[in-house]
Amino acid sequence: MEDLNAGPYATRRADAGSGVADAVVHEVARLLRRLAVDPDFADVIDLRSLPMADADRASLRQRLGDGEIDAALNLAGLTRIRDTAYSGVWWARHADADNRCVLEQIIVARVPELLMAHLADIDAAAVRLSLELSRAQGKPEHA
Amino acid sequence: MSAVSTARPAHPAYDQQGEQSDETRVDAAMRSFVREFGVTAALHMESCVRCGMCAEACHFYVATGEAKHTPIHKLEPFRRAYLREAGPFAPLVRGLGIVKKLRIDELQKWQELIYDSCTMCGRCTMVCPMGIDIAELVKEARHGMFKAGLVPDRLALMDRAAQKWGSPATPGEDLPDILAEAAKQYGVDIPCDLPQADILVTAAPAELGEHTKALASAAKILKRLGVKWTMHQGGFDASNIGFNNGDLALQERLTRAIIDTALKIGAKTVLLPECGHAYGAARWEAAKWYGKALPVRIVHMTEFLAELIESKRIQVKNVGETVTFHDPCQIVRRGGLQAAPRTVLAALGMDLIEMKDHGVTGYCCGGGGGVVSNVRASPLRHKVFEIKRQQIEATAAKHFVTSCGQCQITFEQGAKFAHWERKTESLLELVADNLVD
Amino acid sequence: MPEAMLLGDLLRQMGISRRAFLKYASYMASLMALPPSVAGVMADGLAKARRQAVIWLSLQECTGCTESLTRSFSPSLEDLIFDFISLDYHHTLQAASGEAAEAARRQSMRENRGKYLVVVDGSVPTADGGVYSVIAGRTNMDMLAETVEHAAAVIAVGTCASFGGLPQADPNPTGAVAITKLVSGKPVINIPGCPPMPQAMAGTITHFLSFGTLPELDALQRPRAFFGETIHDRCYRRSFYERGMFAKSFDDEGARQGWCLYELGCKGPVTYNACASLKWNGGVSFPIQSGHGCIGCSEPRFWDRGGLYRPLSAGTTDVGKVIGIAAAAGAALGAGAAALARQRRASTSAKEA
Amino acid sequence: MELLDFARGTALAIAFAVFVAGTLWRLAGVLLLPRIRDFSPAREGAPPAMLGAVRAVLRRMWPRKEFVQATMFATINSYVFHIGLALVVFGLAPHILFIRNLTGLAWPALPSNLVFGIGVITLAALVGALARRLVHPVLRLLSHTGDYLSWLMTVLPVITGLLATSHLGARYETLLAVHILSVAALLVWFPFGKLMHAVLFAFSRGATGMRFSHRGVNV
Repeated sequence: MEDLNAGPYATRRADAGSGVADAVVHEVARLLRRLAVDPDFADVIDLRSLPMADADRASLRQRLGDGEIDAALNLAGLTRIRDTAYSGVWWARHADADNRCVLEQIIVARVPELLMAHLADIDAAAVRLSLELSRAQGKPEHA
Repeated sequence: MSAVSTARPAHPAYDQQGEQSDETRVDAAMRSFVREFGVTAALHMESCVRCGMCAEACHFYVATGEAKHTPIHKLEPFRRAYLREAGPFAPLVRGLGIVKKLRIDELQKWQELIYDSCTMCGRCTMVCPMGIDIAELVKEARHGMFKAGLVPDRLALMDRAAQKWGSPATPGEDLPDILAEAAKQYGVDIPCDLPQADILVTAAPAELGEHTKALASAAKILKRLGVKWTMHQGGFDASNIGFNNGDLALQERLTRAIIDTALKIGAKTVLLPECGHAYGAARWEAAKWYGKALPVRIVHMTEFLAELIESKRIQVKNVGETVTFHDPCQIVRRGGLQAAPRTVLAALGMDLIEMKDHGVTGYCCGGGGGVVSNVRASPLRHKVFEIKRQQIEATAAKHFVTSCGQCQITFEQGAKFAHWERKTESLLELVADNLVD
Repeated sequence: MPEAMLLGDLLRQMGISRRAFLKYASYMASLMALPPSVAGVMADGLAKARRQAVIWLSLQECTGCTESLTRSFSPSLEDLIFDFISLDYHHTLQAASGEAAEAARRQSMRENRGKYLVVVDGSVPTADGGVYSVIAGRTNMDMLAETVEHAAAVIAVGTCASFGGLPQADPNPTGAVAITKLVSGKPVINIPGCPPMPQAMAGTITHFLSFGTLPELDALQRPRAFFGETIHDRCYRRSFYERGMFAKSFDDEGARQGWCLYELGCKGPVTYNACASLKWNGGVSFPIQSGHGCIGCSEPRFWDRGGLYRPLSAGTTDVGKVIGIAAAAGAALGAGAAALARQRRASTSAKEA
Repeated sequence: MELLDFARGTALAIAFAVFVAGTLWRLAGVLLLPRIRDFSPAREGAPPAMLGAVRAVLRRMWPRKEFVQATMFATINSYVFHIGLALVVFGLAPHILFIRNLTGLAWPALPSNLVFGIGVITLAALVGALARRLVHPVLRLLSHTGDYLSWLMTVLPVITGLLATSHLGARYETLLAVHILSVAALLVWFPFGKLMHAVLFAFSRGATGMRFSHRGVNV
């Protein structure tokens, strides 16, 4: 399990956290309350653009904790999506083919969009499956 | 107040001499002001940063509070003349008209600032952060004013008299009679016109008038020394009115009269009387006319008395009482003789109480540089006199002594105007009256 | 030819799901400091777009820009861009060469008339009729003019294409000029940098594909998302600059402590690029972080600005020579003025005598 | 960026040329005027002329005690901005680099934030000086355009310098260019206005020092 805390843009200065972690947790709490009243609500916090020192990220990670799901997505490089101890709050780490983290997000939603199969993919899959069935039973294909 | 000599619209008082046209007057003023412009004068004209500190030192500004009395302001038209005539950018400044040409009404307006409200005492020179010798520049400005015929009438009158008689008030021919009478009055021999002598003694105009006692005092001391001395019709008035008026030709003639006479009679020393501008004109500028060091020593009465006392060639009684001393500007601030009078007073056993401002930064009496002679300036002079009067009063000293005839006249006139019971004593007479037999 | 397939369908056949589009779009949105919610829209836009024909003209260039974008040594997320575009012409990358390559270019221009993108790297030599850089017997100037005529937009990649770069450095023997000097009436986007940041190139093309519009540009026609701030503004050594703690040499105590490199000629304060925030080689580092001052490579004429190691506050001309001549002239004028004053003085005395 | 290149390059070169040529023109134009010799004998025990001059230059750095009270504001305020300007120009690291590039000389810098503070104080003193020049009757009478232009040419580099350091008001390259151009303007104006006192003060005080040490007066 590679270290989730090695953020993509870890700054060299390891001085104490700059208090950004608290701010983010407050934001997450606010979004979670929104989700609680509106199931279709979804929002994402991009950690890359925040002035996060390593210590901030570690404390944020530790405060949100881990949940039951740990999903690994192979999409032009590994993407790990874990839910946190607070259901509805997910932690996503996108890496490229060399497993260098290019993006880290906190997603507040019932389920991150990335995990949901895309409708277009589903249609194509349905077509493919029916083709496979027809081939398996030797019948000619029909559109 | 002297009447304005020629009909002019209601203008601040200024006098004008001669029939030159306005243009020639301006041109004469500008060129002669700049004619003997040396490096020092140019450096000073270039260095003013208009900080205004010189006003704080000038008794005319301190007494009146009027900004026009700011010392460097007295040179404003002449600063422009310098920039147009002798400055490093003169061709540019003239060509592009950056600096406006001098105008006659400016010169006329400035006459009052250059003559009535400046004694050339040099106190401003002592405060200028750029070290500009403003007093010297005012004197050079007077050269220009004189050439332009813009001198206060009273001074112009005295100038003409001096040109004729060699002294503003006394024709040379009368000298023997005056000396004889003084000799009789004070019972001391005052030689005159000896063909040969070691010391040529000169006098100030007032000493040839009412203050003949000074001549007698000098005679008493010189008799005690047993030196061979004389006064001489060829050169007897050392106060040099040309020096004050800015009349360079007269200054040269009066100076040469004294030096040539001294050389003629083989004198090794020229003894200057108790007079301020005599020291300036003779001690520091006599050699200028000859272009080389003079073979004769020029000494002021004050330093002469100090030398005699220090060398024990004369002894003085112990007077003992308290005294305060007024440092004449040309003798102390611009002459360097601060110690001499104090040596004399110490020898007289007098308890010197210095005024608040004394020595090289002492306030001027307010009458030097022709101001006391320039009757038109009296009201201003009386106002300025108040500063000096209060400082003298503050010492509450019994005696008040100085070593310059002009200052003495200014103090006497000032005291009369201010109804102030204060006698001004001359250092020379004090010594003469207290010689140990 | 059947109507070209939509990117979404086309790439799915190659095993790239719409999820990959979403991941790519989220990454690009974050790079371009767009709000995270834009990622969804961007992904759909990409999916619905057709494969974008791109003609890459390499003129008077060193191939550094291509190197930077393709980054052959380690594939990265940006490489997905190559799946979204059909690179119809690129000297270094395409298999064909000679006439076949030129034929492919002209064919793509015909088929995608008015819709293809022209990406140019390298400056265009104009001296002596542009003879200093010729492809297939035709000068760069001709080829550029012909290629951009029906293009949807032109992207000048690298400082050479954007501002003339190294070839234009004094004395500029080939008369090299930037693309904007030759192309008019056509939207041109400059992505300077020597080389430019791969994220900037990928981000700009993605923005064009997904939104069909050009990203917001600054006065030098550079995308503000990547060239809106100076290196200095985002530099992690800024606190040392404020306190005046500067490294005096490349390995003195200050340098080892990671102090500011201002004294060693860093041009960070006057250089607009995203090196300090996006960093290079996949976020590993950027010039200042590895101890060398920024040389201002994304600014016009950065070669001719008086030396890379000359501090920003130092003058750039050799003032010594100038001062020498000026001193002589001044002294002479002074002497002349003094002589003139003496002469005027003498004439006054003569008149009076 | 063109402005910054122009400022760092041509503008500074022209400014230095005019500064050096103008300063030497004015200095030579004055020093080569006839030197009026004083043939009178010096006061006994008077120091040699040059010593008298140097003493006067140093002694006149501070007013005599009789005048300190009367010139308190002018003296203190002037020294605040003179010393302030000196500390800023010779204490700030980028300035030192500018000088090193010009002359090869360099020395340790003061902390940049400290210099910024000094710069603000200098600016305040300069504004104070202008306020006094506009209000005080003597200064109003004496001052002419040259004085106000000299003030402006001195204060602009301070203002633009403070703005550039704090990256306020425009893009940095514009701020830096404007700052350098304001310094160029100062250099061009220097020889033609009263800023020349920075050079002439020594000669002016020296001349008076010589004249009076000859007479035995500690001027």
